[in-house]
Amino acid sequence: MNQPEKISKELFQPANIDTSSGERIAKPSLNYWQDAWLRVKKNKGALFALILLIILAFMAFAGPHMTKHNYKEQNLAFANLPPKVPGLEKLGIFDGKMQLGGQEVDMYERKNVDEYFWFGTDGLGRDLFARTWKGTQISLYIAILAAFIDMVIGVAYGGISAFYGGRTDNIMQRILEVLVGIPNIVVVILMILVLEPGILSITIAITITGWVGMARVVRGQTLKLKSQEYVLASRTLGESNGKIIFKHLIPNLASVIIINTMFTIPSAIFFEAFLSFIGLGLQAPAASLGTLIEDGYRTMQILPHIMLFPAIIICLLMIAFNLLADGLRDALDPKMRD
Amino acid sequence: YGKDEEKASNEGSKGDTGTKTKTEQVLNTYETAEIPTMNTIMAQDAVSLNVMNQVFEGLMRLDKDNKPTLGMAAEEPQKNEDGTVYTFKIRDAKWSNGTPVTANDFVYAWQQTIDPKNATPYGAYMMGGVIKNAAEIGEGKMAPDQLGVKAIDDKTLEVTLERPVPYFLSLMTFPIFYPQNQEFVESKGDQYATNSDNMIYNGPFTLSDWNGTGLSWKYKKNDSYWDKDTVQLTQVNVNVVKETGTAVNLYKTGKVDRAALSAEYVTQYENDPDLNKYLEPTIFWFKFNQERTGKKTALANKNIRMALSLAVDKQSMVDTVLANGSVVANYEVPKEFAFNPESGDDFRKGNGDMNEYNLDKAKEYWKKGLEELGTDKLDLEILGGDSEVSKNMDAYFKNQLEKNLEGLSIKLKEVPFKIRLDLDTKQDYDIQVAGWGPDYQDPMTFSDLFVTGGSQNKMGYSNPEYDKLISDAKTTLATDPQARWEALQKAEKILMDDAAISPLYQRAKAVLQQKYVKDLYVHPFGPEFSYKWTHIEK
Amino acid sequence: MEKLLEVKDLHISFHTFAGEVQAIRGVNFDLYKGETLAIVGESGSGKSVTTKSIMRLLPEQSAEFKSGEILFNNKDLTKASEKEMQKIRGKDISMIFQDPMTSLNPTMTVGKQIMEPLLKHQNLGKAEARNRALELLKLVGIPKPEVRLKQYPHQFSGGMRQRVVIAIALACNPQVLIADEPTTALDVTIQAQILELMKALQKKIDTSIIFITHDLGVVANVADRVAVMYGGKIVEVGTVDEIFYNPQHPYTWGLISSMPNLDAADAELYAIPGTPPDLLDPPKGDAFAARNEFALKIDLEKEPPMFKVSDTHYAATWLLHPDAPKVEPPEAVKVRMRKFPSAKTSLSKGGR
Amino acid sequence: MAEKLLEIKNLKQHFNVGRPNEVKAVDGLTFDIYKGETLGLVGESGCGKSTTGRTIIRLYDATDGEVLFDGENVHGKKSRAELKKFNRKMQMIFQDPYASLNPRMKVADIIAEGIDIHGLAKSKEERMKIVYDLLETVGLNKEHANRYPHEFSGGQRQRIGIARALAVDPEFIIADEPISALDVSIQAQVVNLLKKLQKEKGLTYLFIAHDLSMVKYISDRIGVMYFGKLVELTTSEKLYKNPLHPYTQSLLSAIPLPDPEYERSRKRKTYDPNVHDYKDGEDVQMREVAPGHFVLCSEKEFVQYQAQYKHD
Amino acid sequence: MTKYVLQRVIYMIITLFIIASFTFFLMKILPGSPFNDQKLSAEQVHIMNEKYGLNDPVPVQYAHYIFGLLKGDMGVSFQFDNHGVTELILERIGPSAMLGFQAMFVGTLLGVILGVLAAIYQNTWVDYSSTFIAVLGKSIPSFVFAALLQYVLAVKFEIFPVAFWNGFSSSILPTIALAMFPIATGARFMRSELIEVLGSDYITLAKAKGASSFEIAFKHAFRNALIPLITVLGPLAVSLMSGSLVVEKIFSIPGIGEQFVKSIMTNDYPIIMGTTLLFAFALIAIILVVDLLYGVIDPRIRLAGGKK
Ligand SMILES: Nc1ncnc2c1ncn2[C@@H]1O[C@H](COP(=O)(O)OP(=O)(O)OP(=O)(O)O)[C@@H](O)[C@H]1O
Ligand SMILES: Nc1ncnc2c1ncn2[C@@H]1O[C@H](COP(=O)(O)OP(=O)(O)OP(=O)(O)O)[C@@H](O)[C@H]1O
Ligand SMILES: [Mg+2]
Ligand SMILES: [Mg+2]
Repeated sequence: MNQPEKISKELFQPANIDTSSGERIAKPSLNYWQDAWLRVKKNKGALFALILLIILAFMAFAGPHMTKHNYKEQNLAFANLPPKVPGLEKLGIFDGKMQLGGQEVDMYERKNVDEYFWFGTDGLGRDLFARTWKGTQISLYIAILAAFIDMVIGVAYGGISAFYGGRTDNIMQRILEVLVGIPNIVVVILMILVLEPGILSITIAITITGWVGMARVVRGQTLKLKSQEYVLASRTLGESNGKIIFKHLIPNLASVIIINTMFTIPSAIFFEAFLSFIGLGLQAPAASLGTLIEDGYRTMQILPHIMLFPAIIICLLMIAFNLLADGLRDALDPKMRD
Repeated sequence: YGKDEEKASNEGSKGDTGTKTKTEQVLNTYETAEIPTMNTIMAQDAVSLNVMNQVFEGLMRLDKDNKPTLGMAAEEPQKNEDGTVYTFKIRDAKWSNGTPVTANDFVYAWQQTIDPKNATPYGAYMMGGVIKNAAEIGEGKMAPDQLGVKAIDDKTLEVTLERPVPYFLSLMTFPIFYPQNQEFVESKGDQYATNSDNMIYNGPFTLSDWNGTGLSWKYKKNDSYWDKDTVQLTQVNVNVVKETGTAVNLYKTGKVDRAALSAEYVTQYENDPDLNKYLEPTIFWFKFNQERTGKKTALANKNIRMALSLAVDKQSMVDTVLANGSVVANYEVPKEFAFNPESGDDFRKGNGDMNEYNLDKAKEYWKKGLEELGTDKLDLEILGGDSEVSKNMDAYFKNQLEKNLEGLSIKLKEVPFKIRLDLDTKQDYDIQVAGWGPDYQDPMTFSDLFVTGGSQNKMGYSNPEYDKLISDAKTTLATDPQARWEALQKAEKILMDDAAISPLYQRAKAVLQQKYVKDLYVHPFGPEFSYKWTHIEK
Repeated sequence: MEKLLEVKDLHISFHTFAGEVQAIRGVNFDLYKGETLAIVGESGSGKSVTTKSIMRLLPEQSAEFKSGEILFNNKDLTKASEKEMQKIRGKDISMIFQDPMTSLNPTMTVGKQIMEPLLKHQNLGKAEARNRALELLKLVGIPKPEVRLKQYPHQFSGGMRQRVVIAIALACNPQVLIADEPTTALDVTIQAQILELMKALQKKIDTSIIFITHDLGVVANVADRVAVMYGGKIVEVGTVDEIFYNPQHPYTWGLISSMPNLDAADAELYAIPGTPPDLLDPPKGDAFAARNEFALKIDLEKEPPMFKVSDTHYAATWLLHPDAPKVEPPEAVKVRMRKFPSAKTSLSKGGR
Repeated sequence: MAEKLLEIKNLKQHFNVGRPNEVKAVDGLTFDIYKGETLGLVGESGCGKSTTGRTIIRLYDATDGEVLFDGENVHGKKSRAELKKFNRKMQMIFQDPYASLNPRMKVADIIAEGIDIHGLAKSKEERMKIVYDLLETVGLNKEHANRYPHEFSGGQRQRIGIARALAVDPEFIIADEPISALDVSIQAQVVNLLKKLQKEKGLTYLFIAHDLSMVKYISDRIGVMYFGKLVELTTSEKLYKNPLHPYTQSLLSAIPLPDPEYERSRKRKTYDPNVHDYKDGEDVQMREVAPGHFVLCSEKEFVQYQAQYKHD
Repeated sequence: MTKYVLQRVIYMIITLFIIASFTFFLMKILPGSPFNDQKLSAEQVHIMNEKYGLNDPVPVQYAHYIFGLLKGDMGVSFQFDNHGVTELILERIGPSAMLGFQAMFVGTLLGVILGVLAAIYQNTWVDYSSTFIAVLGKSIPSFVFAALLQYVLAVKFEIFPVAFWNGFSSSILPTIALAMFPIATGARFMRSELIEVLGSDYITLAKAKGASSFEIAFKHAFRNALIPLITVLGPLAVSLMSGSLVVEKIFSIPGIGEQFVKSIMTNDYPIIMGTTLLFAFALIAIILVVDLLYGVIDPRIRLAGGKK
């Protein structure tokens, strides 16, 4: 095709390649998690989400101590104040003013308050900044708990049902139908009989009711996965069924589990609010984002700040969780490699 | 009737209003719940009572001053000497199907009410100890026809009482004492009163467009009503609205003429000329349970109870948490409710305020109480309702008590109403926030509650002296109004000195009502509203 | 013969988490009218990417077209708009994919899937398209086409499915048919049927075929010309006889030596040692050098250009350089070379 | 080759029994596998080759029939311990090298899975030593132990699968199309490895494949399957020299050879099951046409095949 | 096919029976009693209980109940004098079902469109906005949307009625509020499934035929991406149609959701039972329908499910 150029004859000597050493893979060896972390890091959304989550978690613990008001301290003289933030007030927002009977009124002036409440106060004059972050703590706990329950019980139930198949599956699915058929409220109200309100009750209630959806999804996916050849291979080696489920199936279900968990978390957060509503949830001065929103929505038209901040934080939390979940899903998915 | 805080919280029991253009006499209003029953013998809840008051009429009806005025009774009844036999002349009135209202209609309805086979909720409660033999019939020990009510002839009704009852006429305004046309009721059988077509009416209005469980109905002017000339409204549209916010929005858009407000909204409408606040004779208190599931509690100690009674700053609570015009209650019998039959003085004039907020004294009692109990710490539970307002108040109580009484820690238990009643029945609580509204216009409706074994006394309180005063007031002093009055006053004093309960506030209601709605009467007991006299003036 | 398709100096990269994968690193070839060009080569050498890039079917997010031209009837497809491509796909150039089990839409009747390109490109009415689909099914040898038209893919056997895929590809009488491992999943009897079918059809409508496969037996059966790919490049191209009987590139030698012989005895099979180059970081010089027992020092320095062996035969190996030492091809190759008419000349020269 | 390692008697595997879509994937197979030999199994896709393999290794419960391994019935009721023992002796290499490796496990853990299950290593060090040895046996090296399957090429992956099967020191390996998805050179790597192991360890193989030239190369005897039934079984030379069953003949005639000249002249035979023209109730069974050469045939065909047989 | 459905229906009846029994006994330990009013004396409560058969031993009550059920009689409500459970449920189910159906329809439609757009324009602003809407839809409860919509669209702009149930116009706002969740669900599931489907071989083949991205998304990919979606949407539809306590309250709609919660709060056993059975029936029926739909959507499943 082309004229051979002048090349030193030297170079036309056999190179004596040792071909047996060719079994070489150039990629650096990383373990599963290092590799996943690398991918998460490259996903801008996930990284942003992670930072956001860290900030929110930090605020959840530091926030309540950032104002001099305790989250449970009441002062009726300060009731229902709109938010007021030093600095921002000059911009015409967060200036402590609100609509009252059709007029803009500076509530701080009217009630003779010198302090600043960054998120305003509630009907008992409690500082909403402290309460909101305190509530974030609880809601984070609920989120983590729900995710955990979902992942433990739901995944195990769905996995076992699908994996054993046949009659086991049939029976377990009927049981599931019975479980979803009996209304949650009936079950939860029964719990009032035996349980004290508080975190423990919330935990138990979520444990009882929170995992059903996950079980269904995992079952569907497992039905697909269980005839994969690597599962069969493990069986021919004599692996026990339990180990197969945990070693082979569950890690490969990661993506559905992650997506589904993202749907469980907000439901759990508001389920907790519902529990509080019927008296199984949190003890009075404590709050969660769910209860704050439930309390606030009734007066949304006149005191929007009561609901606004918890709602924003829940949204931020969920956006962060979802972005992170998407990133994680990609990172944990071997198909996304190479 | 009894109050749970849900209603108590003035989240607005109901609002009403009238609207119409020109002189169109139409009122648009709402209720906060469905109508559970339109069978008067089954009446129990606020909504039914209210609806029944518009479409039926008993011997008497409440007027704008809450005095019993003539209804089906053609004239003031004849009383025998000791006031145990009343004879009523029935007026020339007709049911909406044209049949005349007779004395027998009353006999029939009353017997049905007390007949245990009907299992009416209020029959025995309201008639027992008042109408002759009612208690025994209610327990199934006597036949219903032994009830002390007789039709002398078609238009003459004779009622025999167990004992003299000073407030008997006000009882007659209560729906279980309304008449029912036996022939019509029996012809409908099971279907009677299950919807607005299966009923006949003798009140100022007829009910229409009600399917038995629906969220809306109408009242239409009843042309066969004896006093139809007084009735000006041609129609009242009623819907069920359960959310305060929705009611306010409806009011703002002119869809209802009246809306009850909760605290936050009251602040918002403070300067609105449409805002009305009025006091109700409904009181809320702490009940101190002295014997929880068979065991004496720390609350059996009077000093502890007293300390708890004095340690809550009720004024701030009323001003800010409720903010609807409710007033601090330092008494058991509400003000502006019962008046001395002789002098006309308010019941409150005698006893005045008792057990007022006093932090120093509270601390003193507390110290003493703890010493007596031999401890420096106390854990107590407050049982409350699960509504928004009651939760807010509970949080306030907890904060106040814990802050003001050292060593006290309060746990809140907020459960649905039915569960609370269950715990109340089982006496399974420490402190309960409970309320009571009157069933008839007499202090007895409150005083009776706390006798040993009394209906609200599921808290192990028993004071023989108190019991004696109440029983005397019912029996020996029944014909001596002044002595009876004094006995009741004394009883209240004892109750408060014992700190058996700790009254918190007397509830008021804040409502927005259109200016053009005139003469809509609100009653403190029994049915809440009367639309008979209402008219629209635009 | 008329050149239908020219691929010139094609470079394509994929952007992945791990970095840039230089999948295609300068591919050149021509396709003439009516011929069958077979592409063989190691897994991952870029066969599929090359053909997909002709159809512009590479994933948009990750694939980057770096340079080069793809001239189809003298029109540069790399610069065509998506709309223009949609007109070309299925009509002028169509493709048969490797796996008949997965390349049919499981939720659409076979008839609809065949009719789709007809409705799209040929402006046929529904009824006409149906008739044409029937015709096509008959053409690819599916009995009872009227019934089959209404069935779903899962009701077809693997061989029948692959025929359906072929029918789809042929629907609009394309000028170029790209078949990417169309028979790998099938057993030999069905494979043979399909190969025969393709050849028959090619005769009928004078299509040019690009045929990708691992199976050199199949290549021998169908191909007019063969291109051998390694590490994102074409390393040897020639007529089927030239490649089978006079291969020049050491990689081609390796491939040929690896095959068992139906008559051969128990001797160990030859296997090319080592692993394919990492396209994330392609080696300097000849990509095959590290596995090449005949490698020269220059292989580690400089990429070999295409040396001409004959008018139709080119190979990219420094062994063809006049200065290169003479090497003995492996035994299996030598056996073949003896069958080649001009074998002696090329062997004795040991390059050009 | 006298000693029987595996006896398969009238093995049947039907799916969806009793439902309208019942599939008789394997329908009455009878054959033996001798110690140290390689038995090839070929046939149309979907004829039940994989199912046969999977049923033998008890991935499916046989609908009917017996599988005797060293004289012991594989499908009988078994305790966990017995099953484990059995699992050590018989292993499988799967068709798709990628699908058969858990993408989320390291190679070391994949290979060591069997070692862990059967407690073949006393310490961590020993476990890793076995893994390294195995990697070396299959031609990989230590460094590979720490990687994930996706980092390997197809041939390397298949070798990992082989190492996994070898980890428990089996006597018998079922190789289900271990090379179909690979390119020629990698196919050669894998086949060489299997042969080497057989020599070194005296392994016995059941080798399932499409590619007849490879099958011929590796197998001592070959069985040809058609629609769940074995139609012909004999040594590989005899099969190629003397294909008797028309399906076998059509199969052999379809093999493309890497020789353009030969390909241009090749004539292919097609198989039409109707040629047999079996009557109802006719006794169709495996008959030994020549010593060690079994063909599925009727009495009539038997005579005919015997006549056809070219003795050397 | 018929045999399969028949078999499933039998399972369904058994499951319903178990649910009925379970709920029945659970209710017996539910705290509170329908008649524990403070005004009622013990005797009075006893009389009331007698009237409704609540004094019988629990097994007898159970037998009565099951016997009644077999005759199609679910008993009478304790809250509404003389109103049969069936009658009450029939009156209340209408609005809830209508809202649920509309919300489901609108929500799924919008959700699916959002999901499809997000999948086609993956990792562009379209995708991100769709994700944002989805996250919003699932992290903010419907009652907040309800209150907000009422305030803005009904009070401020007076476009829609504030409340009450007068046919279609009054159903718009609650429908939108309820639709947010199905929108989120539809968008998320559609997107992730579609992305997976879009990567499959037959999509590449469709592209190779010259189909445009929208043709591909809707003609080829859509149906294949539907299975996981209907798996989650089935039960979601039931939960929507069974009514939302708060949304019904906010818009004063005579629905069953609010009624159900009230029944539980007032220990109205017959209604609790009736409603539970109805919901359970709907749910199990939907699961069955979804299973059958699998076969319609994906013809392969008909085979695998063993029905033909
Ligand atoms: N979507 C993609 N993203 C990243 N890399 C890719 C992608 N598609 C292909 N590659 C890489 O491009 C190279 C060439 O792939 P290609 O599919 O063309 O190989 P092939 O020759 O067809 O192999 P096979 O014979 O196995 O089909 C491989 O290294 C592969 O990993
Ligand atoms: N689990 C199963 N349920 C129902 N049918 C099955 C199942 N597994 C396999 N089959 C059917 O059994 C028959 C034999 O399948 P098998 O996988 O054994 O074929 P094969 O000979 O290995 O084919 P290939 O060469 O394509 O791998 C096929 O018709 C297949 O559809
Ligand atoms: Mg390829
Ligand atoms: Mg197979």
